[in-house]
Amino acid sequence: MADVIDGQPAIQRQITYREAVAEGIAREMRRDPAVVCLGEDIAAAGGVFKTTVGLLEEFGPGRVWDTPISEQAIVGAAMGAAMTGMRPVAEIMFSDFLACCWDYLANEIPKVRYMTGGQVTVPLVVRTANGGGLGFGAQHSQATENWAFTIPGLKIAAPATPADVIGMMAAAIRSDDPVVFFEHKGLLASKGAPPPPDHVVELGRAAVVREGGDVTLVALASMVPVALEAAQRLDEEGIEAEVVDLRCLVPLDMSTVLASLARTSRLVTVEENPYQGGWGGTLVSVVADEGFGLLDAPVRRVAGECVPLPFADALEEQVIPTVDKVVATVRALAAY
Amino acid sequence: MADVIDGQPAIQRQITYREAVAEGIAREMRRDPAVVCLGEDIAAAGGVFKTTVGLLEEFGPGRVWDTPISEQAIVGAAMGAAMTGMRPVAEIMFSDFLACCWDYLANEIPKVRYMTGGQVTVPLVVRTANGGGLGFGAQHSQATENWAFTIPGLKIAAPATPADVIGMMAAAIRSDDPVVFFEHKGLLASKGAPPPPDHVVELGRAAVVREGGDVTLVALASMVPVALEAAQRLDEEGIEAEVVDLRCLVPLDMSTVLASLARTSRLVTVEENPYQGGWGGTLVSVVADEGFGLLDAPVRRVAGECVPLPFADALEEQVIPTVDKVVATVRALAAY
Amino acid sequence: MGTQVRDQAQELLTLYERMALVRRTEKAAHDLFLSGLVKGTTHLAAGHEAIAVGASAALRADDYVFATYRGHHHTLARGATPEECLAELMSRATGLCRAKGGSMHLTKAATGMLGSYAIVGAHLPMAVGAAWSARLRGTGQIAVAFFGDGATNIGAFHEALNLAAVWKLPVLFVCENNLYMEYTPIADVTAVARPAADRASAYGIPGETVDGNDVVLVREAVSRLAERARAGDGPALLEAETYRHFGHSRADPATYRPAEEVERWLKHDPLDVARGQLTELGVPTETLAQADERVRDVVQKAVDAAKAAPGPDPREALTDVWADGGAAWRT
Amino acid sequence: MGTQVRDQAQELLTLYERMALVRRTEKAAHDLFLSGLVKGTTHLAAGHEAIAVGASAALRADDYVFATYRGHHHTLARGATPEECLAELMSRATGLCRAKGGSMHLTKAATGMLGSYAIVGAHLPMAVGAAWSARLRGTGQIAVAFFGDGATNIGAFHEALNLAAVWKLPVLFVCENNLYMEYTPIADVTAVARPAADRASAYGIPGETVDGNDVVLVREAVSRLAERARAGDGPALLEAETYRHFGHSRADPATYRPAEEVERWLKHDPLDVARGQLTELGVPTETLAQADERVRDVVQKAVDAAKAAPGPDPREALTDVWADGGAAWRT
Ligand SMILES: Cc1ncc(C[n+]2csc(CCOP(=O)(O)OP(=O)(O)O)c2C)c(N)n1
Ligand SMILES: Cc1ncc(C[n+]2csc(CCOP(=O)(O)OP(=O)(O)O)c2C)c(N)n1
Ligand SMILES: [Mg+2]
Ligand SMILES: [Mg+2]
Repeated sequence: MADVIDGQPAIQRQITYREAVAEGIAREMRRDPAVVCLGEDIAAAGGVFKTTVGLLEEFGPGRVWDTPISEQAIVGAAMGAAMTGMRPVAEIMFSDFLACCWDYLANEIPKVRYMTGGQVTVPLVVRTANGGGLGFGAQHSQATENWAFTIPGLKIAAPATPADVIGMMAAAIRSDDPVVFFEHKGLLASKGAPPPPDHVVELGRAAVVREGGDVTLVALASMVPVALEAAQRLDEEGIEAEVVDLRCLVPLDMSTVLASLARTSRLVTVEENPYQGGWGGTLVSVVADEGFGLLDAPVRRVAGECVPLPFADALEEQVIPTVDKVVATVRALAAY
Repeated sequence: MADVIDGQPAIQRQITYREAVAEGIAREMRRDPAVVCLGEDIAAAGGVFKTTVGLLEEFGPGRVWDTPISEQAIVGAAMGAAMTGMRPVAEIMFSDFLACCWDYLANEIPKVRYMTGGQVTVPLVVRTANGGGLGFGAQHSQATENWAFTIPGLKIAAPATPADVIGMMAAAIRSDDPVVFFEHKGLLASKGAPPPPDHVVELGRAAVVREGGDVTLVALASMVPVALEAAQRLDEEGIEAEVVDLRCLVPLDMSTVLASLARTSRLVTVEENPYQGGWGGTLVSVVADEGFGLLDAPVRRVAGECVPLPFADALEEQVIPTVDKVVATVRALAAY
Repeated sequence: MGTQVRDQAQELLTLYERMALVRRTEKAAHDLFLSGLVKGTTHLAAGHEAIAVGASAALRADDYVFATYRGHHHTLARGATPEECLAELMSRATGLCRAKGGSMHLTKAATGMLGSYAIVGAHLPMAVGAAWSARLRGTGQIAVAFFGDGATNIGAFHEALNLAAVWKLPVLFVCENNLYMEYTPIADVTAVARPAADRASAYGIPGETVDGNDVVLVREAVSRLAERARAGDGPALLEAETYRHFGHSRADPATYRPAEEVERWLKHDPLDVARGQLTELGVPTETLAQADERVRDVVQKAVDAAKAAPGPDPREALTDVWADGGAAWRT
Repeated sequence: MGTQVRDQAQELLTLYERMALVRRTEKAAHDLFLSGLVKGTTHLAAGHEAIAVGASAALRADDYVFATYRGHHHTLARGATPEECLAELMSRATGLCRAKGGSMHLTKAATGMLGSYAIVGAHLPMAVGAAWSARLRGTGQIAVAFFGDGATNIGAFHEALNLAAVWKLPVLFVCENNLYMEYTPIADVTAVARPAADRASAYGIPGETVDGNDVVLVREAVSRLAERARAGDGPALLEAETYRHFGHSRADPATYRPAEEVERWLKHDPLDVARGQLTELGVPTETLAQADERVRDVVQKAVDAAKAAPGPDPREALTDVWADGGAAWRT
């Protein structure tokens, strides 16, 4: 897997988001023998999204384990292993299936350290393929970061680029806290520059991925390219949008958001998830409190419609935010 | 159970929230033979919170069913029954345990109507004991309405008074949509006037439970009495707080909130749940958009701390909002 | 040919034709997928037809059926037309689910096909609930849940079987054991040899196995267990051995399966088995050819009609959440 | 008295004294609850002592134990002191979990008691994971999950057992079958007579039953199965029959249990059984009385110390979420 990056001048090479996942895990497995992987079809098959290709070959069956279809056992066993000296990386194939082991993510993993008065730590990563736009229908298309966001005690990572996948995977696996790591299905084929060796992106640091003085767009994962494209189009209309890639929901980098807002005075969130219960609500509520004085206009959230994800393309694009919707929203706001 | 209310002048009688639950279910079971109950220890034992006392006696074992400890089977079976002509009322003993059957609440029940193009309906109620303040620790104390709030397709009811329990239970059981019905453990012993026969409180109508012109407090379930007591104390300081009991998260009655805000220009939410991912965020984000022009001051959320619930009283009261915290927050805001 | 044999042959011919219809419809779906007209994903059941058709023949019209994402065969076996299925796969307004469900969620509630569910194991408790409902309403209906070998290792399986057994409900659990979950052999991740049947004793219910590629045997087994359930003797577990002809989904070439194994199973094609039985019953080849011809015709017309049908009105995205038809979550 | 008998008597006396310590500590907890000094809830294990003490005696000091909300006995059996347990129940800063856990979450990680979990069945997969970890690290440790009869009907039980069996992990599943879930007889909601042992065949692992009120038998059974697991022969299921002396929790008077049943089981008190065995081994009554006296003394001192200990610093509410000791979720 190393050769994905090594051996050629980095500048010429591009790596896919998909490859970055496997590379990110492999780098940590090379570093630390306590890192082990488990999940359905991840070993011999390399994962149904091909995000674990090469791991079995490089690290062997003692470190890469195929499991039954038993989401509770997968995440529960990862927890037990994490409490006893390992650093498991568990895959839940689609993020929708987090619901099948929700007790572990809601009640066990994030609480055991606190409720034992700090006696144990749970250094594990639950990786999962997230998000829609691929016509997979209601039960395989959700952006479910918000489920985890309702639960104190989980770190939540959702990278938007291959370099961030690798850097945030490193941080997640090295973290002594549990991390839910959302890999966006819609980004798997996207490409980017590979990061240097030992690239680590600290969890909880948002990135200003485009600067602009008129309005702040805050986005996550697949909505980052949507926001960037919208910013590009708005630029042509003379509206300068600053784009913040949150990268993580927990820790939530409100400093970066508020600092951007101090420059722009206008805020729009771009969220794939449904409006109701979405992370944008929490973010906006912090802004409406601590950043109230900075605001020159209403805050808008371009978020998913509050419906399940439909199958047909023509319907799905009504539900998930598009560049058009973001542009229209910002345009209206700029005129406020 | 009927005699809880009948036979004496209603004005003299008080009914507990706990009794109201059983009474609310019983009224609907009398009306409609399709209503059946299932859950752990609900029949012979009358429920561990005594919220189903008398149902087995009145309606017999054909309509009140004790189940194994199988949350998935309970809610999954309720779904199958609801799809085929029944109106099941399933109990999940503590709302924390919704995590054990989360797939049904996140992926199955709220989506099946949509994803079949409207071919089926799922008229069921999942009732559950919710909330903290009783020293039950991290896994038995959560206010989990927000978990459900991240999922389009569920109606969410959380009554604050015995009369609302009965009226909203009627609406929930009669609803052709799935309803998650949160009964607050901390309110079970509270008392109120019993409502008249056939009392129905439409889901999605908030109640202005106290009027005032200086600030709007929006609260839910156990936070309603907290907000009311805070309003009382603020009154003594000359601050007039209006208190809105949301009653439901879905449908969310933004009209009532915005109308109140139009009178007061200041908003504070009072939420038992953690700040991160709380319903107040979504509510505030609507206000920061549609009600921006109404606001004279920052919006504040008095919400739970972002930690698991601790066991000791002295710690738990640091985590769950108190009257003191609400008063202090409003006082500071009034001075803005 | 005696009357009995003639009746037998006639019945079997009907089953054969239905299996052929399933096969042909799925073939069309596959072709349409490859030509870009079916989006998302498909999980073809080619090879599993005898289970759906045999079971369906053993059920009453008002019985309930619950299936998985691999559910084309069950939907068709319960009377959905190829046209409405293909239209759904092709995102047409005329699809079974008005283009909101797709391949993984084919549903025809009007004929008791209460849905295809894409979370492994989730529908087993639902089937238990439908059986409970049938009992409560005293209708004599039963419910059947079809699921894969992989589903036997998930918690919902266990909870559903125990509850069904405790309440002695009229529900059948039919496992389509095709030897693989997605890409992993079921034997690698299951503690017992028969993932379904070897679990029956844990619930005190009958656990049987049957050749899932023999439509006659499947029909017999399901008939017997259905009768038992209808008589109030409770649930049962039936493990039908079968094999999928295609990969797990979409373009999966299924290279993880040994060539010898594939070959052996392809030789035991449920359509061939039925053809052999029909020939033995004296049905002439041309009768079979006529059946095949009818099927070809129906499916071709279905493809054409589905192709010609309009896509969904975009406003449909915001309907069907609530029973009132709408999707409003706030005032 | 021969040496062997003397050793045997000495060992059993140690087990007896530990059981007596558990009993007495719980009695104190109950009294403190009634006098308002213990808040929240308690689930007393009185009656279950032989399972915890017998199993613990069969384990290595570095083995892992996972228990339920009914976990006082396991915590004490793994070496927690009555003082730190009672202090936790009484919300003291000196409690095992610094007053953050309470009765349902007693944990002493330092002695391998990795926690008491209050969601039924949730800890079984964790124990599987700890066993997996032991195997990966090559330490020869095993993990034991203790759980109730009611837990055998939840999905996590099934998933844990299957995974443990497939991976042949060194983990024991010990069911404390006390005949009831909360208030409902386990027989009313379980498809088989032995809720745990009758499920073993579904995972191809040994399933045994033992008199859970006989500390010697429990120790023997766990020793044997632990050795097997340590030798690489995989998991096993042990169903220990027992009975709780109190109600399910707090002030539950347990009126749902037939008087005759209660009486029969109270006569089969694990402490009495051990006393009888000790007497048969020739241990004089006064030796037992001395043991009881020591226990009374330890527990009295523990109660006094816990009462005298300070409550938690309120700022502790916002520590211990993250490994860095803090609770910050945002910048
Ligand atoms: C709970 C859950 N986990 C994982 C998946 C992903 N997945 C879809 S199909 C499948 C394999 C199922 O195997 P089996 O039950 O044997 O059915 P088959 O596909 O062979 O018909 C898996 C793992 C899922 N849909 N749901
Ligand atoms: C998933 C879940 N469902 C329900 C409960 C509520 N509950 C707590 S203890 C209990 C009974 C458990 O019975 P059993 O497993 O036999 O253990 P025992 O209490 O008898 O020791 C129940 C239903 C829970 N804690 N977790
Ligand atoms: Mg299979
Ligand atoms: Mg029990």
